[in-house]
Amino acid sequence: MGDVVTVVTVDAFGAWLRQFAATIHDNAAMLTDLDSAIGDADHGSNMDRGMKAVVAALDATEFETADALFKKVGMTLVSTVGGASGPLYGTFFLRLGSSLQGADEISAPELGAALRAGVQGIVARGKAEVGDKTMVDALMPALDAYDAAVGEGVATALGAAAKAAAEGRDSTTPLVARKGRASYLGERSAGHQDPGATSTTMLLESAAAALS
Amino acid sequence: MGDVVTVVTVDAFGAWLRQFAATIHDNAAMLTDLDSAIGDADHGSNMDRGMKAVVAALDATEFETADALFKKVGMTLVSTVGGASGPLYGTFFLRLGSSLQGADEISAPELGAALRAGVQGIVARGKAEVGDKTMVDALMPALDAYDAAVGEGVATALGAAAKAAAEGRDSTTPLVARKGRASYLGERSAGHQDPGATSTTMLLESAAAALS
Amino acid sequence: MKKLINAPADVVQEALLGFEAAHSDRVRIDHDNKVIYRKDAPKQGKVGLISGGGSGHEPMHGGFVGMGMLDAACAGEVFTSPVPDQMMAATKEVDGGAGVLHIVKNYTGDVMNFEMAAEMAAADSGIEVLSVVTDDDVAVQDSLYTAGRRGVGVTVLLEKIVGAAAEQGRSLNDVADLAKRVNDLGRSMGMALTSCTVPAAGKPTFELGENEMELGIGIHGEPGRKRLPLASAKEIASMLVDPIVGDLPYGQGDSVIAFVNGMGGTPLLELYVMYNEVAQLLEKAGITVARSLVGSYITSLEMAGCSVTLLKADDELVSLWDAPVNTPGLRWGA
Amino acid sequence: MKKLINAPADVVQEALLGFEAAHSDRVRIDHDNKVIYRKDAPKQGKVGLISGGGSGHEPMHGGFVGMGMLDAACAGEVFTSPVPDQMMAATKEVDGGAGVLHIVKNYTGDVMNFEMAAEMAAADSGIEVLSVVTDDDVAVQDSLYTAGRRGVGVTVLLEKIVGAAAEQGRSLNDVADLAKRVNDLGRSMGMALTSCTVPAAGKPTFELGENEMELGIGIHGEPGRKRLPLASAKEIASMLVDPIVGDLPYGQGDSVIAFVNGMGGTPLLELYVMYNEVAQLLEKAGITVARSLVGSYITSLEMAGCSVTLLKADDELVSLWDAPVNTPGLRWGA
Ligand SMILES: Nc1ncnc2c1ncn2[C@@H]1O[C@H](COP(=O)(O)OP(=O)(O)O)[C@@H](O)[C@H]1O
Ligand SMILES: Nc1ncnc2c1ncn2[C@@H]1O[C@H](COP(=O)(O)OP(=O)(O)O)[C@@H](O)[C@H]1O
Ligand SMILES: [Mg+2]
Ligand SMILES: [Mg+2]
Ligand SMILES: [Mg+2]
Ligand SMILES: [Mg+2]
Repeated sequence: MGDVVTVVTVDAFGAWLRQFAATIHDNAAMLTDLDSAIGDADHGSNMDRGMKAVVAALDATEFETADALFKKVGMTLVSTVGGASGPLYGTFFLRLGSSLQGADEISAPELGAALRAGVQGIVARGKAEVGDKTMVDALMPALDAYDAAVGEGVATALGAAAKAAAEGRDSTTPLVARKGRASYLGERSAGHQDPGATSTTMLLESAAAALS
Repeated sequence: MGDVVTVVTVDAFGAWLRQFAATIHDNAAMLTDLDSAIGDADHGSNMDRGMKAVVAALDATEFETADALFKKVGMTLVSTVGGASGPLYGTFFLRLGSSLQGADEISAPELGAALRAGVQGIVARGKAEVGDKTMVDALMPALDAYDAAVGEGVATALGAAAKAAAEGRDSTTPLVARKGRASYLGERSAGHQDPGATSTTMLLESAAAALS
Repeated sequence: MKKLINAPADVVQEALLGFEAAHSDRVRIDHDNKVIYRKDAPKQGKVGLISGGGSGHEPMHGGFVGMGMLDAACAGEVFTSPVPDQMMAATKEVDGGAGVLHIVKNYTGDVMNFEMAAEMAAADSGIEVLSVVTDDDVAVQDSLYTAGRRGVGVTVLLEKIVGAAAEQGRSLNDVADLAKRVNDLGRSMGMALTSCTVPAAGKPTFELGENEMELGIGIHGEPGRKRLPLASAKEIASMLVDPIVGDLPYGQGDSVIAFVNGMGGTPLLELYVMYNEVAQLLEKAGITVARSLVGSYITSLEMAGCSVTLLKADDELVSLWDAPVNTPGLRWGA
Repeated sequence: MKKLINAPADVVQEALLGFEAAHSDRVRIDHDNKVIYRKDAPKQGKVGLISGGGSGHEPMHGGFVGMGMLDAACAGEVFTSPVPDQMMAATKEVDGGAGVLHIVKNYTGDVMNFEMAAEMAAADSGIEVLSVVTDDDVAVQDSLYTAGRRGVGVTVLLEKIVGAAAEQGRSLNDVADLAKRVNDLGRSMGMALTSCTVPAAGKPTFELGENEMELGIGIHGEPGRKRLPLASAKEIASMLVDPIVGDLPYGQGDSVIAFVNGMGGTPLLELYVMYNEVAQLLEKAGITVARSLVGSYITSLEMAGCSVTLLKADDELVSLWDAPVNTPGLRWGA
């Protein structure tokens, strides 16, 4: 058994983002396929373009604080992704950064609070509720699962969050979309997994893998 | 054995044209297919539109002389077909008419001379020679075969003409086109039967069938 | 994928280079920000008009930059809304002291990115920015709980009409009110005979059988509300016009600007066949066509299909429609 | 067959009805003869300009009827040249006492039908008729023993330029000489990514694999000179520009009107990508682009693909190009 990880460093966050970027790149075609069915066939290329820019930013700068790191990530995504996912992912990271302001080693509860702030940013921007068939369907349950396991350390809490996100992602399949582009399909949106919920699940899975 | 037909009446010419119209109609798709390979996919519909108009003209008027009949047919084709085949078929019938001016019962040699005048009209208008992969490749040998058999009466002469036309039509397949739309294909025109030679063969086959 | 392109990732950038080469008499381009500017922007004292959206809808929006229409258009990746940095840059560049109007099509991505840009512009520069969101697509049910209707064909007519008003020197509030009025008076509906292929995706967004069509599509190659058996131009015209006319509603005695739009892969010959049907339906309904527009102006890459837009038009709107315009995509009187 | 049409046999007639409904401010149509007239034809003292050809090439020719361009366009069936009766009727109708010029694309059918019309007009009415035959397609080898080169993209540029000259009141001989000069100075070449479907035929004229293209096509959906593996926009631009430049030839210091034309199913986005490549090739060759035209102006139904036309242009030609024109298909300065 590994150690219980209790604090996360800026470097570890960098590793998380690189891992997420790699996962997105490997799954870009799959994400775009999901978006073809109920959207406009660009979610994979949008996220891939954005995360490539994030990796370039990581390569170019040494970040001293989590705050500075996540603000840069958020701004980079806002500036390069576009579409719905650009402002949503961008806001998530900007809020994550604000929430971690000042801290350099982040505890499990601090990380939990930061993730919640990030997701609240997404909700404030996109006004989606659980059940609307969006990334919020993966993110909300993930927050709750994280909080329930927060006492067991970052690794366990993120593992629980990733598992809950995956379940939330799967739960989008039967839903009729009420937000985003899929809502234009009405009843025809049912039976397809939401691309944004799929990529946010990867975000949490990358975190669980990189921050343990 | 039937009688040797030695004279042709205006009514018989009408029957020829109706038979040709029916054959064209039944083979319109095939003619258009041939024109798809080396042209612009309209020879069948062009000829069908024209011959329908000819039949309508035949239905509307009682023609006293072959002259009047063929002039009307020629003008109708010129006015309704368009493309290359409109002026060519139109000229053919206009010249046929002029050549038969005054006559009401037409002998085998008179018909042969008229057909030759018609084909000369096509050559004058289109400037194609035998071997250019056009309707002229079917028509020229047909005239010669007709003349060779003219002593045996109209039916036999037309039968020989139709047979020669079919051979001429088949001879177009290996040729590289030098006239008409197929010439734009250069070497790629070889290996395809010419649509105009195919429809003119039907013209002579209809004549052989209707005028016997 | 059969397209006249080089690498899929370079399509937008290269198309902008080509656009600039072809139209440098009327536009200039900031290639870093992918913004097309009217050559003489900013016009002092004139409200600046900015629009933008994903690429793949050409001539919209870049083709509508010029005298009497837009001051700037921000080009996103194919079918992906542009990012706030682009609208920010454009807002600063076109402001001639009279404020800037953002013309935004109602898609979640477009709305959020323009919103962020407006927030940033307000914080950053103090330029007065108002926004109008177009949402004219009757294929989508409007509701407080959903993303609402899409912005489609009316956007083209709005950019022309509002562009003329801005050119006359009207105030930002006036121009924004007019824009909302135009949006409220317009309705659209579209259909597709084929899907289209996003260059980066490399294959058609959806598959459609040889005897099928999609009704109620948008402009991003997405499937529509319903898949139906292929129908005649006459039937399709009814399927598009009836829901539009019933929605606003339009009726006996109304006067409209009628717009039959091609989706990108449909030739003009067919659009005129469609317009013939649409004109007959309107005549039967007692609706007068004051002006018409037939052509491919708001497209979905190479999708085959069409949309119909009707805009209820009083004398003011018609005279603004008739005012001179000089853009690569729409030009008259100049 | 996926098309926005009713019965295939009615396509041309219905499209003309739609065209008339959309453009009755500028044109009128003789539906019996399928001739589109400039609304104010005949113009006394002006040479009458007539063109025509098969339908399926829209906006050519009907879309080019109006002030500064054609006086009449005769519409044939799809891809089938019109018949002499149409040109006869048009010739009589547009003659304003200064004679009539027939603008004919070099296809056997078009040439023969226009020839018959000119013969009939001479015999019948004594109207002075001259003809110019366009034959600018370098894909086809010119020879005394063949049908010669096809008339393609130059026809559009010629109708604009010669239309401006006629509008200035030049004589029939002058206008005809100018037309011949324009034809002699222009060259074109085209390619297709897909075939097209003639409505009456109901299926694609030729089959093309997913990784193939046709080089050296005309505008009637016919296959080209060569079938090649799919290539990039950059490579395709060279395949089109090099034979054109080598043929006339065009060289260092020459000034041209450059025209990148879509075949009907290719969206504007791709045409701008192509124009970017073409502009770069011309720059490398030291050829200056005096004016450009990018869009689908001479089409082959819904075929995807493009053609490039270059016209060597001196000051006179450029100023005639710039002169006002007001047609449904091309409009500026009016
Ligand atoms: N209002 C919203 N709130 C939260 N998430 C949303 C909202 N609208 C869309 N999304 C998410 O964005 C995803 C689509 O992203 P993307 O394809 O990149 O953008 P676009 O829809 O603009 O093409 C959807 O799958 C969904 O999860
Ligand atoms: N110059 C010519 N002389 C004789 N026949 C010709 C000539 N040009 C074309 N044709 C004939 O016309 C036929 C094509 O007719 P059609 O398809 O109706 O006209 P188009 O080529 O104008 O579409 C060819 O198959 C050929 O036989
Ligand atoms: Mg998307
Ligand atoms: Mg043909
Ligand atoms: Mg998108
Ligand atoms: Mg033809």
